[in-house]
Amino acid sequence: MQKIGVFVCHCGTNIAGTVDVKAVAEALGKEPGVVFSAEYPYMCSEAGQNLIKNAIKEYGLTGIVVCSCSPRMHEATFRKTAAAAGLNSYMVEIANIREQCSWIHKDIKVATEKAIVLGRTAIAKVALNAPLTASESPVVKRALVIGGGIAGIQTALDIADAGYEVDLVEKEPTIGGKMAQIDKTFPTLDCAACILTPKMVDCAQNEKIHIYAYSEVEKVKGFVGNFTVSIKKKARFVDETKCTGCGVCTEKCPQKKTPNLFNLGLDTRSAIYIPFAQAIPKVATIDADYCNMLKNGKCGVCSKVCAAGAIDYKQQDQIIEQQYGAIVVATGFNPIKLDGYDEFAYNESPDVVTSLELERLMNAAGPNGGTLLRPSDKTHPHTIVFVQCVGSRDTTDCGKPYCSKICCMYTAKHAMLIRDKYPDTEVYVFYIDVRTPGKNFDEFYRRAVEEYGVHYIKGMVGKVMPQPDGKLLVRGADLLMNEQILINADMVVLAAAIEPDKSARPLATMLTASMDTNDFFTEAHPKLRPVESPTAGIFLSGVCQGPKDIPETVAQASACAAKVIGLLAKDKLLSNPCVAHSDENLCNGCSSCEKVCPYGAITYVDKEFRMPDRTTKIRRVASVNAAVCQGCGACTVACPSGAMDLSGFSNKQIMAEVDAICR
Amino acid sequence: MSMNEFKPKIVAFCCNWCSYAGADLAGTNRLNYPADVKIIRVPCSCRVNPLFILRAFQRGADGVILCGCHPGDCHYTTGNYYARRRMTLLFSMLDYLGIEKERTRVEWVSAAEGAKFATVMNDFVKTVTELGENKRLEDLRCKK
Amino acid sequence: MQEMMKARAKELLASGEVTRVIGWKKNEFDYDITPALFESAEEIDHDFVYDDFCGPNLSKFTFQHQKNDTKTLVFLKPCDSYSMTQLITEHRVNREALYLIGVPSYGKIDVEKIKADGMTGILSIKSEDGDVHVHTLYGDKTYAKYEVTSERCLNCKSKKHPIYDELMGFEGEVMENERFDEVAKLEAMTPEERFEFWRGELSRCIRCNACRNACPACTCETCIFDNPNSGVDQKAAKDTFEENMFHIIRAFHVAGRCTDCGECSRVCPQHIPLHLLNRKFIGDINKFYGTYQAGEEVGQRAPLTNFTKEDVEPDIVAKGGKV
Amino acid sequence: MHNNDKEQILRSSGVNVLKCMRCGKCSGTCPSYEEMEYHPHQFVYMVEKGEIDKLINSPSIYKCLTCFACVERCPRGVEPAKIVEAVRLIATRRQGENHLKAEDIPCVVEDDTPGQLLVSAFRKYKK
Repeated sequence: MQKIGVFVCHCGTNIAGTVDVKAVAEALGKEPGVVFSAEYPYMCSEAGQNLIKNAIKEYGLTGIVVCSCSPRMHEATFRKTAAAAGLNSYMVEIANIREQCSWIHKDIKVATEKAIVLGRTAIAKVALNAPLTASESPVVKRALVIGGGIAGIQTALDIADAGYEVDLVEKEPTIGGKMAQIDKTFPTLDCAACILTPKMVDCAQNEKIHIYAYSEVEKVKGFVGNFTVSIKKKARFVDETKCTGCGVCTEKCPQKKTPNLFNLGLDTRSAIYIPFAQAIPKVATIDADYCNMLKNGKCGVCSKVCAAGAIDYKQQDQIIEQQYGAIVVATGFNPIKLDGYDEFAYNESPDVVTSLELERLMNAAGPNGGTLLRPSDKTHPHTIVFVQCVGSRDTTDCGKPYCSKICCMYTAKHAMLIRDKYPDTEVYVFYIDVRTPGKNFDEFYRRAVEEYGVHYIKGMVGKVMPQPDGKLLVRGADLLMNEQILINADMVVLAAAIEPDKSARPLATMLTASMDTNDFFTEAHPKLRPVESPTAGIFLSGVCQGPKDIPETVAQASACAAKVIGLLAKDKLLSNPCVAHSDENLCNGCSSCEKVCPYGAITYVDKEFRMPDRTTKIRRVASVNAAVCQGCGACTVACPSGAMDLSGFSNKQIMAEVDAICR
Repeated sequence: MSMNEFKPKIVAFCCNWCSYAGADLAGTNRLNYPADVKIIRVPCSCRVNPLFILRAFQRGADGVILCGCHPGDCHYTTGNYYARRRMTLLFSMLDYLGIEKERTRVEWVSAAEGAKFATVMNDFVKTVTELGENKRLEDLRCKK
Repeated sequence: MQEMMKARAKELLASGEVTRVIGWKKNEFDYDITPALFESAEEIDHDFVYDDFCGPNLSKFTFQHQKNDTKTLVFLKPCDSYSMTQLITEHRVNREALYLIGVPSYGKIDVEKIKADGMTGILSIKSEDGDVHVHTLYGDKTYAKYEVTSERCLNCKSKKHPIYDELMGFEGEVMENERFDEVAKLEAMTPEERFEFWRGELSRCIRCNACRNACPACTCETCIFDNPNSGVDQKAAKDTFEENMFHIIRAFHVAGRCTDCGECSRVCPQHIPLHLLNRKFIGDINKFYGTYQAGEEVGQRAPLTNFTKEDVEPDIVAKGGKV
Repeated sequence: MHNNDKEQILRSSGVNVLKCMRCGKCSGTCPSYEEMEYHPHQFVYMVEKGEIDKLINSPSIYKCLTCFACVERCPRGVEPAKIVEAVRLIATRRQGENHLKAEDIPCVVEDDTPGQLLVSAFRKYKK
């Protein structure tokens, strides 16, 4: 005999504002099996939960329905409430009458009617619920951090600090990421390398951290607490254990015409290279696309000059398989390609550069040794125009609809640094809005205007026209003066929008972590769980989740580490008991379910059955490994005989819901 | 609004990870769609058995919509790929039997697409309302 | 052919290589043939038959009468051997306990076609050299064989045996055929016309379950429609919808597994062209996911337990089904 | 009256002026800028504010070359040139009648007028 309790929450006025909660409680009280029905202003409050607990005890309830907000909000809360009162926590169903009713309907009658239907649907389901018990699975005490920029470095350091093993995978030959390419940082104008490289060294020296540089994640299997990851260590053609990073090979290599990607192709380097002086690991790498030895077997100079004998032209990619309890995504960003913006002449003139390229041009380790020179003729630029929002807040196909967040500040930084070092240079900044929310950010921008005399122009550049004399004629609008202006510039700097790294999308697929339309990873909750992916055991660090500057990235990286540590500190995880199970009497052993199972949770056993005529028969039947099953239900539909069913979402439960809705 | 105005019964199956969250987001953003839509939460679009869809029609539903994660984004990696094949074939069969093909639909709605969820539901309810009551499946057996 | 088969069966029985033989057996009328299990040379001599009326697919019968501890000889027409292959793929029969002999089929006669021509009181039917002689209480008539050959044989998909231990006669080829023409004809109709067509057909269903019981793909231990715990069991139709549900779900359950043997339509006492439901799925699968013939080889992965990332979206149906 | 004009402009141009984020790229890119009293970004804003009369009475509407540079470069897809065109149409209609009647067209068309030009003219003025 079912004894179901119904609890209707007002959620203040969030629900009660458009749903007649009394009428809902009354109507649902009359549903078959319901023995108790009540409403309360805040069911999730302690008093509300006590109401539920008391009713469970007093009426000996066998199942409860809470009509409230989304189960994604408080299902866990009410399950705990039920458990505290001695009711199995899976005898709880939530009718979502807030997000899916009161908030979307304005008419009280309509919303009330719908709330009643949603309530009776949940009642129909809970009547068929069965008590479930969560099983336990162990946690592998090791974390994987994917991406070795400042986000990944900080997360790895914090996790290691708590005493857990961390593997840091970076696809480039060195960790450091974008921050290593930046010259100075706003709003303090610290030297980026000076604050980053000590952290890189910490990583290298920390016994708990293992760096897999020049490596990529190939395959991910498993689930929270127990992922199995294949990491591809790409061939460097240099034995990492032997190379001392002395750099003799890079000096002697005859192939000096290789584009220097660390300097964004603004200069060249040798085919065997160490990206920059403070690289970690400080090991040479051979660029197979340019090395004469690897391309046509003619050269071998580096091998001859290497005192350590580290060069190995026959080195192969290597696959490493490792178990992890948690995975952190810190794949970062790149500036977008500007091919769609012909009007800015980026592909036409070398003197039109992106802001990241300007960082390299101004950096002491950059192509000009820190002196700002025009890339075209290596002369000192006297007039520089900055264009903001290039591709940001742009709803056309070539741009990104979002604000890239960091451009206003780094443009102010660039303008200020140039005016500081070269006071004879006029600097113009075209802006749409100057966005400076952050500690000491607006003060910083105002200093650029007030102390350094940077000309800020409210408006946008319409066209950049390279002139025969090498100048760049910039035409733009000054909206405040309501005039069109022409500036004869020596250089134009474009604040290109930033986008998630291209490796993020395939990685998301491997991790089954969701992404938004811009390829930023989705967080489990936009406000309350910002560093976790909705996929359990996957955590988000840095710009892969959304645009952010260095201080924010570091803060998020540490927050992410805290979440990982919280997970790794557990010895066992309770697993979801809503998993598939097979009725052996019905199972045909046809293997359809096994083929659609993404986790390999289904195996087959030969089992002896008693037949009606007293004989026995051996049949092949499916068996589900509950620890591996994640409860998707693919098998239940693949099964023609209906042997396979899913706890918590059984065929009968779902059909009861369908019936209740259509009643 | 006239009393006799036809209000369709719509059953929406939403996967827990993307579409149900998308429906919640539509609510959080107060995006209106008709109350005729009632959502059933399933773990994944691949949990939806064609039986459930026929059952809904049998019990008087006028339209059934299945929402899942975008292909490639399935929380369980591959669930929606199977759902996609199953539903394509099922819908094709219903069409073959002469059942209005506008009564069934699959939409991929991510957790971030609250606005899309509301738009899809508005559109689907409009389409089904225009079709009117679902008689054909019930009538299919009774030659009049 | 029949005599060769009998001789070989007796030989295998005598040698002890097999202890049981599954074949066809003549009943009261020449044309009333049923699958049968033979366990002795005498039984074979007495009842065993293989002629133009041996339509029944022996795979399902084999599945129903299989024994693990002894070997059974099964004769398979090409059609039957596709079904057998599918059953082996799905682990529904034990390959080790079977000895399979492929036999050719030159098209089976559909007695219903003769009856539909108005022939009653049929006493005997003889098929000889392309002619079919019908002897009735009221007189005799001779048909050209193609006139009374069953639809499924006229549109034969293959005369090849995907599986056998031994072959009798010549091995045939996969055939060019027009079996999707009828489906295409329905598809070309307006939805209203299709609806009327199917309403006309399905209205005749009496839920005798013959289609399911004959179907070599319907081998569930317990059919969901018989299982009182499934939530959809139907002993008798409670409402007008139930047969529709039964036929749609049955077709869906065998989609990608149905070899198109045509038994469902052959056994239907109401002559509902049920094979047109299955062929719709087969045609759609071929069109959407690439040509696939169930039962072509052991271990194939069925289209519904498979996918590609580039699969068509379900709205292709709304868009008219053109790939 | 003004509201009707605004609606007419929004309808015939198909432009959503609310998408404008006031970046001024249209005016930064306009080759006729100096000739105009009201500039492309102002067209968008003034239509939003309903100040249609000022635009109609300004020679600016005939200074636009319809080069579509503003349409091409607008990051929000606002299409200012279509607004200008729609304002011109309002001005034409206020003058009472069409400049040309359909039956008069054959007389004014020269033999070597490309057919494509006629089609695009029809397309342009049919709204």
